[in-house]
Amino acid sequence: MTAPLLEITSLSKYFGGNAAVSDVSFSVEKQRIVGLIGPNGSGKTTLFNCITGYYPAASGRVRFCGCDITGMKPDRVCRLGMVRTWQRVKPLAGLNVLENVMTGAFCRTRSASEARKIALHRLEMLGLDNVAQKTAGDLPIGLKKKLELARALATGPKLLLLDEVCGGLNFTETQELLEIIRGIREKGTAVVFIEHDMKAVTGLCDRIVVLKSGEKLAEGLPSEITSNPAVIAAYLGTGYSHA
Amino acid sequence: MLFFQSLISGILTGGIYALAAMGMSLVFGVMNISNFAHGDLMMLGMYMAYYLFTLLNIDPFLSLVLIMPAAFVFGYAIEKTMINRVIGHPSENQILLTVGLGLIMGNTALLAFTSDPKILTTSYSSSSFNLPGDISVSIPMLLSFLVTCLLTAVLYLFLSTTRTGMALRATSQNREAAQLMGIDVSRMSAIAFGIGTLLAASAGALIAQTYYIDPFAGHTFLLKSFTICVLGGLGSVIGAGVGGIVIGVVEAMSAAYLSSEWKDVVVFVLFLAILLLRPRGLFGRKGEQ
Amino acid sequence: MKHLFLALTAALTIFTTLPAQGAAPVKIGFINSITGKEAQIGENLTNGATMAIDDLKARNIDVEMIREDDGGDPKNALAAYEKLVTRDRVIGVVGPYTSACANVVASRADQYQVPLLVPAAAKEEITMKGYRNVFRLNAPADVYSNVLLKSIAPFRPGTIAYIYAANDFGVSTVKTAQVNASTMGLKEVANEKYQQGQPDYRATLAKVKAAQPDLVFLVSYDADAILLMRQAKEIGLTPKAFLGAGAGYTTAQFAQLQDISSMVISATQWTDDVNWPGAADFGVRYRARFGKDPSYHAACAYEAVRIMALSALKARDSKVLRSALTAGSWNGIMGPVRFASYGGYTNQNNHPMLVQQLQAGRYETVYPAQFSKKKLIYPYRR
Amino acid sequence: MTKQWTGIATFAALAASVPFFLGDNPYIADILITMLMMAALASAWNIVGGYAGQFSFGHAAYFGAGAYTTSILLTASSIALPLCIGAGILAASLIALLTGAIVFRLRGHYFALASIAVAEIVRLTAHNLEITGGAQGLLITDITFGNLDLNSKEPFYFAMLFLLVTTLAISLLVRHSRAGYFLLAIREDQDAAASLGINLYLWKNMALVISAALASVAGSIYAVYIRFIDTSAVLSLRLSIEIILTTIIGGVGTLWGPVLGAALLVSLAEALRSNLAGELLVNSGIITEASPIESFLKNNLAHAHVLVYGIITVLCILNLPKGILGLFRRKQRT
Repeated sequence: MTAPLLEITSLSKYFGGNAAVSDVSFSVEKQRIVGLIGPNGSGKTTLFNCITGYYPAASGRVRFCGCDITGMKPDRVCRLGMVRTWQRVKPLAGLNVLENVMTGAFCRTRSASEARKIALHRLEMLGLDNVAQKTAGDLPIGLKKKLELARALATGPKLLLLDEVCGGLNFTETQELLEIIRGIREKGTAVVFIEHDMKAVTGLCDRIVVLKSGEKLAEGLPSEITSNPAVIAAYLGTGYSHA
Repeated sequence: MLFFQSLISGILTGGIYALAAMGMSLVFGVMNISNFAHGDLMMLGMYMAYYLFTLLNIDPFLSLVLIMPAAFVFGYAIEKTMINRVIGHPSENQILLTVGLGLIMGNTALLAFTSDPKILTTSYSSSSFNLPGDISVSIPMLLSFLVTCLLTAVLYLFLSTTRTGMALRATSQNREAAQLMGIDVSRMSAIAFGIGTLLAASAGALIAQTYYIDPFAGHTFLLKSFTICVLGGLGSVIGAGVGGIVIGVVEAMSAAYLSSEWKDVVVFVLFLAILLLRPRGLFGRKGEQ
Repeated sequence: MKHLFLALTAALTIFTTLPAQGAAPVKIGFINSITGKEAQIGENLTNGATMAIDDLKARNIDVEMIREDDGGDPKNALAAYEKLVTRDRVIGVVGPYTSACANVVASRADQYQVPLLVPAAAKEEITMKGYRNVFRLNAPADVYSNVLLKSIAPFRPGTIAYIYAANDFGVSTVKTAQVNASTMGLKEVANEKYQQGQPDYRATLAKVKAAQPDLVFLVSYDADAILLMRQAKEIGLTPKAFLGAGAGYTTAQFAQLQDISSMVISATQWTDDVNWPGAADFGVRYRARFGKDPSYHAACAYEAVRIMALSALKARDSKVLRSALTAGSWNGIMGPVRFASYGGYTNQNNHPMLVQQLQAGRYETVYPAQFSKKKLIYPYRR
Repeated sequence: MTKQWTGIATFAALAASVPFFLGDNPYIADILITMLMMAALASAWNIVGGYAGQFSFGHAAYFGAGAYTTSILLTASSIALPLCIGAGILAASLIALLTGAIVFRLRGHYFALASIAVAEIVRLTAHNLEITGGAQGLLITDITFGNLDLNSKEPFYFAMLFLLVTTLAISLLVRHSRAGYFLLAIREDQDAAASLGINLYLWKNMALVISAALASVAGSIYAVYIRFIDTSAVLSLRLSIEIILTTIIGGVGTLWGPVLGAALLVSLAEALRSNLAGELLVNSGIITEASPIESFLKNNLAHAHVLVYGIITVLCILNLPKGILGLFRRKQRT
């Protein structure tokens, strides 16, 4: 069909001589869910940071929606339609939940009433409408994660990058959130997410990319990945049975 | 001759700057606090040296032995009672707290000692010797410089060999990790502030011999110390040492070859340039944030 | 806590609006820099003013003096003046000390028609704007350089270098000095303006030394003067004369440091060895009371407060007071005082400034001849 | 929000009626003008410091830019006063953009220190140049504007009031618009803000320029009011810090905090400066004029007023980090 939504080519990033991400390439098609897995320190979050412009990449290119966004500032990346969430949640702690989400919505509209409408809609979608007036900093972690997602969605993204959005959540919360992510995809947004919980990844993803020590170890359908001996050796062996 | 004269006096003056800045840098590293009361702490050292000399006839270099422990206790107490309450607060609140403490110290000194400048005159205050080429070297400045070098060496050894020193460095590198390793970081903060005060007061006592003493005399050194800390890398004690001398020389050279009135501007421009081009400073590890 | 703050706010609002009480005798105001960066000189003025009021009390002359602090900030000086004239209803005001503050207050004096007597601020323009209610006791900045260069002119120096603080007084004084020097045919070989409070002036001094001037003209405040001369000695800067304009070169502390201060020539508004009535006695009593030597600021404040108090006592009204000041003449520790209009000045006391030289650790008046006992020593030898 | 608009309107109406009750009382008028000025400055600072969380320690530079531009133009030419004030706004905005280009790359302590450095460069430059009057300062005489009596207090009272109300209105508009959300997001978390498509650099600079422009108007009015400026009066670090303290003590990031802070600090400073506090004690009969307490206060209170200021600062930071308004609000977060 057409060019992929996100295309990463030979991306590398070094910290003081150590390769955090090394020569990683993969792409994300429209309306797909791609899982990014790998052991701790394998460079997943660093890769996110490079894609979204928080770190300058040492080499390689990132293309999004057909344009080269390598080295572009995070805010422009977001306005182009790619938005991320944070592994360590970053709520705008002093603002209330509604204001948090409205801030995201202002990415798409100048009008405060319009932003409010979008925000309320997103809150409803994530079941946060009953805490709309609560101060974001006071929420429990589960709700903070949801808020993070609602805020990102309010920017109207074409591609959502989720960094361990289920981390710290219990089983029911996780299921609930995964359901929401599925719903997001239905509405036309592609998703890349970093996750430790392997069951979630295999159940939800169209494709999976595995990183190890900054390098791409494998890529493929969930079934291919779970049966890939290299992946099992590096990661799944413990992770899969553990989860 | 002008060049070498400026170089020598720049280096000697820079030594004092360095001592003042080292204390500030240590406090910054361990506590992540910009101490705006640092100049006022220097001022306390100046008055201590002055009164120990005029009332008890103790030579200012000897009086360091008394000033240093007193300053340490004072700094430790201030940290324990006030500053530790704002650790982890926004940096602005910390800055304003130290500004407030500075106002209190300076104006208390104003009430106690009046604003009359005091001049500490020892038998060797105006003595100097000449190097070949008619370059004059002030004897008290040279002695102060040597004491500064000695204090720097002691501080360096303390930080790199003793238990407490290493704990301080660990706290400076990563407060959370240090805490996890079982280091009492709140005690480290108090110790760091104590040592910072000790160094500030020592710098005050040393400079008192070639400078003048009034309740706000320390303020001259406040912004300079910040500049030096940034130049050397906020938190790096050795960086502050080198930075002090660099700033001393830059000042002397701009006074000699540019103009005395613009030399402060040169220093501030240098300061901004470092912030922009190399925010880590010459020796810093922390950087950016 | 809440209530405390409400109460505090209410209290503040109330007492800033409360009228002052009582119908005391005659009230005059005194605006001075008690705090702030000029506080150290301000203290001398405070002492002088206090002595003046006490001296009058001893003669059973009771004048109430209301003190105001301006902290060296023109905004505060204006507030102080307006408080004095509208709330405290003083009929005359002495002060403020700094030129900046005096400038601002002077520009309002005609509006409120309450005479202002400036005791020690040096900037020329204060009495050059034709204000009818502004009087000045001390000689303005141009006289400092004028009298210094006049005293040295007979020795025919050839070159001059300037080293001066980058403040109002320093810049004004050097500007007029440059004019005076060029009419004398002196060649300028160095011009170094410095920011105050630096610990090290050696580079600046070395530069001046390299220019080999006959005269080094200095303008500095107390502490800088000592640092500069100390470092000049180390560097070996030896011109034929050091000329110090005012402030830092006329202090007792400076005189005590003989090894660096000997032979320095300076201009001053006042000394205690001058033959003006009561000058010597003032010096003795000042030393006894405050434990230090009187500076010319103290003498200026003393005489200004004395003149203002005596005139106010007779006048009892601002308008009468203005005429009394314009018409009157006095002779006290500052010599003969008369507020006249001359050379662009209005109500300016044509105060003769003195040139003194430190000889054997003492300030000796050496110029003008009619006030002096000693001769100026030139050239300078260490 | 409507409530706050009503608040501003009520405040404006009340404050505008004060001169009619006050009658001819230049001293009180002077204090009120200072209060309005500090309130306007603190509110202007609050836009960049309180909303965007960028604690500029160099706001004196913008105040001074206004004061100097207006003074220089007024003394050197016959340009009408409003144009001079406009030029002041322009000058301050330019300095703000230049400052922003440097300091907004930095965060936290580095930002604070850099903002001081820029302001010090501005101060030293004004101190060394000829056109600014250098160390001698600038005296402005013979200014006219229409048939206003510039010797009286009213024009300045209303000018400062107008500026304050404008600043409050702009603050309120900004706060509840897209810009306000963006600034608050930047204050709370810069990385999160960027991830939501907020151009940090653009919005911080916008906040700074608005804030600087308003501060410069305060400076221009100050210059015409006092008629004398020099670097220590309008460009000092002390002024920058006073602006911040006023906001912090009142309540940073709130609409009325800066106004409350200014009312409190200005009256406190004046009461201490002029020993009104001691006088009050005498008048209320608590102590007598001859008592040692009064003579101690008389001799030392003026000395001590900066000291008291310092003590209040320390107490406030330690006990009321959210300012006095914070006391009156329900606790919003832990």
